[in-house]
Amino acid sequence: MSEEMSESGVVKKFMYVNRKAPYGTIYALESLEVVLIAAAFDQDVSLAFIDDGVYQVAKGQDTKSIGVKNFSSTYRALDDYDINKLYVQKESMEARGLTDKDFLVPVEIKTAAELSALMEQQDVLLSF
Amino acid sequence: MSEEMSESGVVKKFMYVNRKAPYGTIYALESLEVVLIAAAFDQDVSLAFIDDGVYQVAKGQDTKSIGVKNFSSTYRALDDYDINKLYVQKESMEARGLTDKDFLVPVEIKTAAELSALMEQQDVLLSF
Amino acid sequence: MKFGILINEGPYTHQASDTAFQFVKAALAKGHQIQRVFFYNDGVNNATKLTDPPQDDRNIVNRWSELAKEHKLDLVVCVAAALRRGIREDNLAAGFRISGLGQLIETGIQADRLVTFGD
Amino acid sequence: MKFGILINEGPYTHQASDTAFQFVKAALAKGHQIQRVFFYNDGVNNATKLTDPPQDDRNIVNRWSELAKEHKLDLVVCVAAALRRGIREDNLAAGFRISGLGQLIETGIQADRLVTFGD
Amino acid sequence: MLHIVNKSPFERNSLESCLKHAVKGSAILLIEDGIYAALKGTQATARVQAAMQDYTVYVLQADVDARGMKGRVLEGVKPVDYAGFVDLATNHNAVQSWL
Amino acid sequence: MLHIVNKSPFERNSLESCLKHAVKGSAILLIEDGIYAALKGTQATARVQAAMQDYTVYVLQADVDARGMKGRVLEGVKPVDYAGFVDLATNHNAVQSWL
Repeated sequence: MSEEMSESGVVKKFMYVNRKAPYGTIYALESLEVVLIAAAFDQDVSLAFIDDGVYQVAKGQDTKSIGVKNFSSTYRALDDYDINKLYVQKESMEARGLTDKDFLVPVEIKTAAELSALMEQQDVLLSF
Repeated sequence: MSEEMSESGVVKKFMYVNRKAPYGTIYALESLEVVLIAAAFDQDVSLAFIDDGVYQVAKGQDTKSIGVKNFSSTYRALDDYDINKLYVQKESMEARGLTDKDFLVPVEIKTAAELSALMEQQDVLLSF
Repeated sequence: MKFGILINEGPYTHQASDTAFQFVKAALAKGHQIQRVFFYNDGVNNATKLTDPPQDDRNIVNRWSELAKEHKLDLVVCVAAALRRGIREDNLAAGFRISGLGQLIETGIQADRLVTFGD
Repeated sequence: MKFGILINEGPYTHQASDTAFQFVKAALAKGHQIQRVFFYNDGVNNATKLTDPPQDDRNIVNRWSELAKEHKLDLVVCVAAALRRGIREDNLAAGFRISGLGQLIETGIQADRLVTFGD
Repeated sequence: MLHIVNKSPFERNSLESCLKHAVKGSAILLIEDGIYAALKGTQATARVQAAMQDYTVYVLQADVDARGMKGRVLEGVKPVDYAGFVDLATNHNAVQSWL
Repeated sequence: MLHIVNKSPFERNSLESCLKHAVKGSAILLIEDGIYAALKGTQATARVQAAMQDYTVYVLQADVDARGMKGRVLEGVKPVDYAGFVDLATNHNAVQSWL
């Protein structure tokens, strides 16, 4: 399959739009699972964290007491797969009293306008 | 079971709190299915329609084109089961541009404050 | 005190079943009774024995089955909601039973408190 | 034009699968191709053959199976999401197949448009 | 780009988020419970009317009818059927669902 | 009565609806994604602080910790564990979940 991709040489821009908080629902985790697979396909991948999605990459997550798997360290592994375009939406971050020091991975802070411009360039948008 | 109920003679106040629009999700339908069963138990049953829940009892629903079952006529059957305490929250109705003429069954319009007072008297609150 | 529990969402997708599980464990630890745990809406999906999550994650279905065995919990799956979603005796996990919505009303009547966990 | 379809919610509980179905039918009627329908998150629950809704309601699972047969649709259920929720070959409805997430990425690459239906 | 919103503006922030991120000239399609944003005389009406300066707003008529809201759709919001939905997805280079 | 809210105030209207319908003196417990309402320095903070004049607000600490929000909980919001959650349900005559 990936051979076919290489042969065809198609490289599309994929953006994963994450708007939901972690743990309350599974979307953050299952979105991340798609991203990890996407890494094998040599596409142009970026992740946008908007609204409550910014909480997905918040530092210090400790799920021991809720008895649910803590998957936040997986975001740190993304860089090993050359996935390093992680965008946090500025207004969403600020509305939640967060700053660029509060994230567990390096992220770029983008205003809504900047992120809109990036979204416009995408071929495929995946939102969970 | 209902014999046991009669013997014990327990009558509790059950309120069904409906806050979601119909068809987008199944909660309105499956809440109604509980209410129909509840009718057999000789309990004190009331239904509150709050927020988008007020849309559940809106007139003129026609689901032909979405290919989903139209269950709105079932609200009309409630009266046959002696379930006739249907409360529509006034502020929710007004925020949606609806009036007391827009409902498919007779409902009482209650302010948030009035409904709060009724809620306080309940033994069991079921929300879907 | 006798608690009735209503779970309206399926496993993994929403935290409802996880929170309910922790609540039930804590209530039992305090010596309370669990009159019944009723599974409704997508909650019926907590009862499939075919679930097989990744090794490093909790198995929500087994956890309920085990707690039910240990404490003789009555785990009831609504038959109408279950049929709509493909849960039957064929794929029902240990410790669960399928029954009618009357069991939910009965829980409302018999339990001192009904606590609902959903979306 | 080639459409890829992603369905992220289960049958009945959310309208996602219904809307996607109407979209796919309309696209086919216009002569478009459906490159693949991919079921993810609770969407995998659309693929259980054990579903048995009331007589007067639509059968969402059968509807997909029949449309797949008629138009040779490729209905793919994500294996990881399916195992988590108890969907396996044992209870898989006709016309669906279980495969990896790579099939979703492939759809993103090969289809001209990917349209997502969810909660 | 085609933006799709399927949630009520009274219940969730998805329409609001869409409006913050859709560039001028985009198309916005309201489906499922999203159709409640397309109606006259509600607390969301002014917001949507303002948005119509910058965007073309469509509504899936089937979902309007299902919910009994026929005849309440705001002037200027364009009704489409499922075939029209397909055309919208065809005529825009990408589709973003605000889930 | 004990009111339970499990959704983020930024995403849904459930906290707002709860605050409109809970009578003075009620207890409100924030769980799951509802805990984001209990935090300092957010756009929801003022609303919740005002509500604390009329209600006792509790937060499930396990859900705060899970989300990495330890140390951000507003002063005056009372943390509880699952046992404390059980006690709240025991000590109030009924429980309403704002789903």
